[in-house]
Amino acid sequence: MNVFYWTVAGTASGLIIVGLWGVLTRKNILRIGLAFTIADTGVNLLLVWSGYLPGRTTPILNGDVPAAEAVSAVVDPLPQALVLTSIVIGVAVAALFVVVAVLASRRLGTADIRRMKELKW
Amino acid sequence: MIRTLFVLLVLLVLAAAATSVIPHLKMRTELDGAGLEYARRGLEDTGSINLVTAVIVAYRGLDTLGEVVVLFSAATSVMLILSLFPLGRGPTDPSFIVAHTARVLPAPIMLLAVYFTTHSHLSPGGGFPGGTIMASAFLLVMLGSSSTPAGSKILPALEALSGTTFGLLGLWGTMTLGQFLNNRVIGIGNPGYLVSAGIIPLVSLAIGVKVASEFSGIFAAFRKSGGNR
Amino acid sequence: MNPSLASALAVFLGGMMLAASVVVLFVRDLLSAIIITGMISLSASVLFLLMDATDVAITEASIGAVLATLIFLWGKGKMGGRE
Amino acid sequence: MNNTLAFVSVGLMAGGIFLAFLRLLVGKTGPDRAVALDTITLISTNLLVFIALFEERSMLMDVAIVYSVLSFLGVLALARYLDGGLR
Repeated sequence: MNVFYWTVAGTASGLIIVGLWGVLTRKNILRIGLAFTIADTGVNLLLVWSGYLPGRTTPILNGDVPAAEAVSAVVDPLPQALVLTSIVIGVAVAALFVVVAVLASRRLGTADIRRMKELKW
Repeated sequence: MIRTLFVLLVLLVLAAAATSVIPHLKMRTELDGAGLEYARRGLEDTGSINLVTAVIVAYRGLDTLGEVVVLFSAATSVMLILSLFPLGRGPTDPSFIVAHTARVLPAPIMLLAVYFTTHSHLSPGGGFPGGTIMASAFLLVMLGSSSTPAGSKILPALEALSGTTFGLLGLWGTMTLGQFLNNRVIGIGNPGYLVSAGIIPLVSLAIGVKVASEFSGIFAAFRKSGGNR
Repeated sequence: MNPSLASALAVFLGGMMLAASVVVLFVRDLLSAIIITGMISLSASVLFLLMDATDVAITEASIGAVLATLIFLWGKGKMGGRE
Repeated sequence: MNNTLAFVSVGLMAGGIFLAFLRLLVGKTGPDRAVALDTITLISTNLLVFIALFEERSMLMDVAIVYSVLSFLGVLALARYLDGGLR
């Protein structure tokens, strides 16, 4: 039973659930964006967690970690590489979200998503 | 009422799906699959002692190119929307402390960003963090004034140049070794030194400048749409 | 790092992040919600470092501390009084 | 690294972070919370340096450098917002 391992998994899942809850229930459109960012952080944590191996070290093979022992000494580098791009994409998407939200709220005179009838179908 | 029930239903279905996974989870203790191969052969294949950079730039370089395209389209959409619908109301002048900080600090931050970008194969860092730190330096210049910085006119050119460099470095591998973004086109040198790992530092620099110019462009568009004072 | 120390730190940081994420949804002032979201990102960066993901920790620190916070602050400034 | 020293120092830093976190949650105005965020990031930077010390890998210090510089920038952006500079 590794406490660290399962605590991180629980934190990440909790952040995803709280973020989804916020996206589904909040009224202010900017706060929906904030909840989306929180869910994004949770997903990134969960992805990095999937590549974590207890008791190992960073995948950088300098003098501290000889290259011959790399297989038994480092964590999985693949999820880290994926998350690195995912974080940058996430903030670009958040910028697009904020711009569209600001324009919609200025056009309709309100930031309340219940009043944005033109977005409904 | 219906809304609340629907939200509860969605969250319950998600929670049930997550709960059904829990009994099958077990702690990973050994590398397997692609990660095992990257850890075993990464150093001799690419010459980069930072395996994460090796995966991003060399092994999964094509995916990184696609990711940069996604970033480009998001940033372009932001700039397009803001140039079509200006938003009025310019900023106030900065206070004494902010103005003087913004005069002194951008150069050290840019130095830090260049260090992270060019040493991506030796130490933590790489194109993406280096690029965001460069964008932070630009942002600091922007915070220290109430107008758009004069240098923001070359941002589109910088963006195009770095994107083209990335593509051409990839095509170089296709021409000589028959593999896109193969980093052995100029030899991998002696791992652990600054000039090593083939084209990885160059590609990292291209990615860094690309990311920096995208984010700086977003901030410049923000400031321009607010109008100068 | 000592496993029990890492576990204690993870429990502490994870509890803080979860409490803060719930507060973001319910705090009245939008500026406070943005600041608390920045704090969640920075704590996530420490967790990434504890999980030996150094590059991800650097990226998350630079993005979460400056860029995301600033984008949302700009949006709030543009929206003005429309809450 | 001495085990007791590690526990005591990290415990003290966690206590400091927790007190600032309470201020972050219950703080009355926006500027109160901005100052609390600044305090949290300052103490977290020390935490990152200690993590690098315990792991005995000097390159983890790079994260602490970025964290300190950029958390300062974030608080500066917040201050500029309160000043009216992000409109």
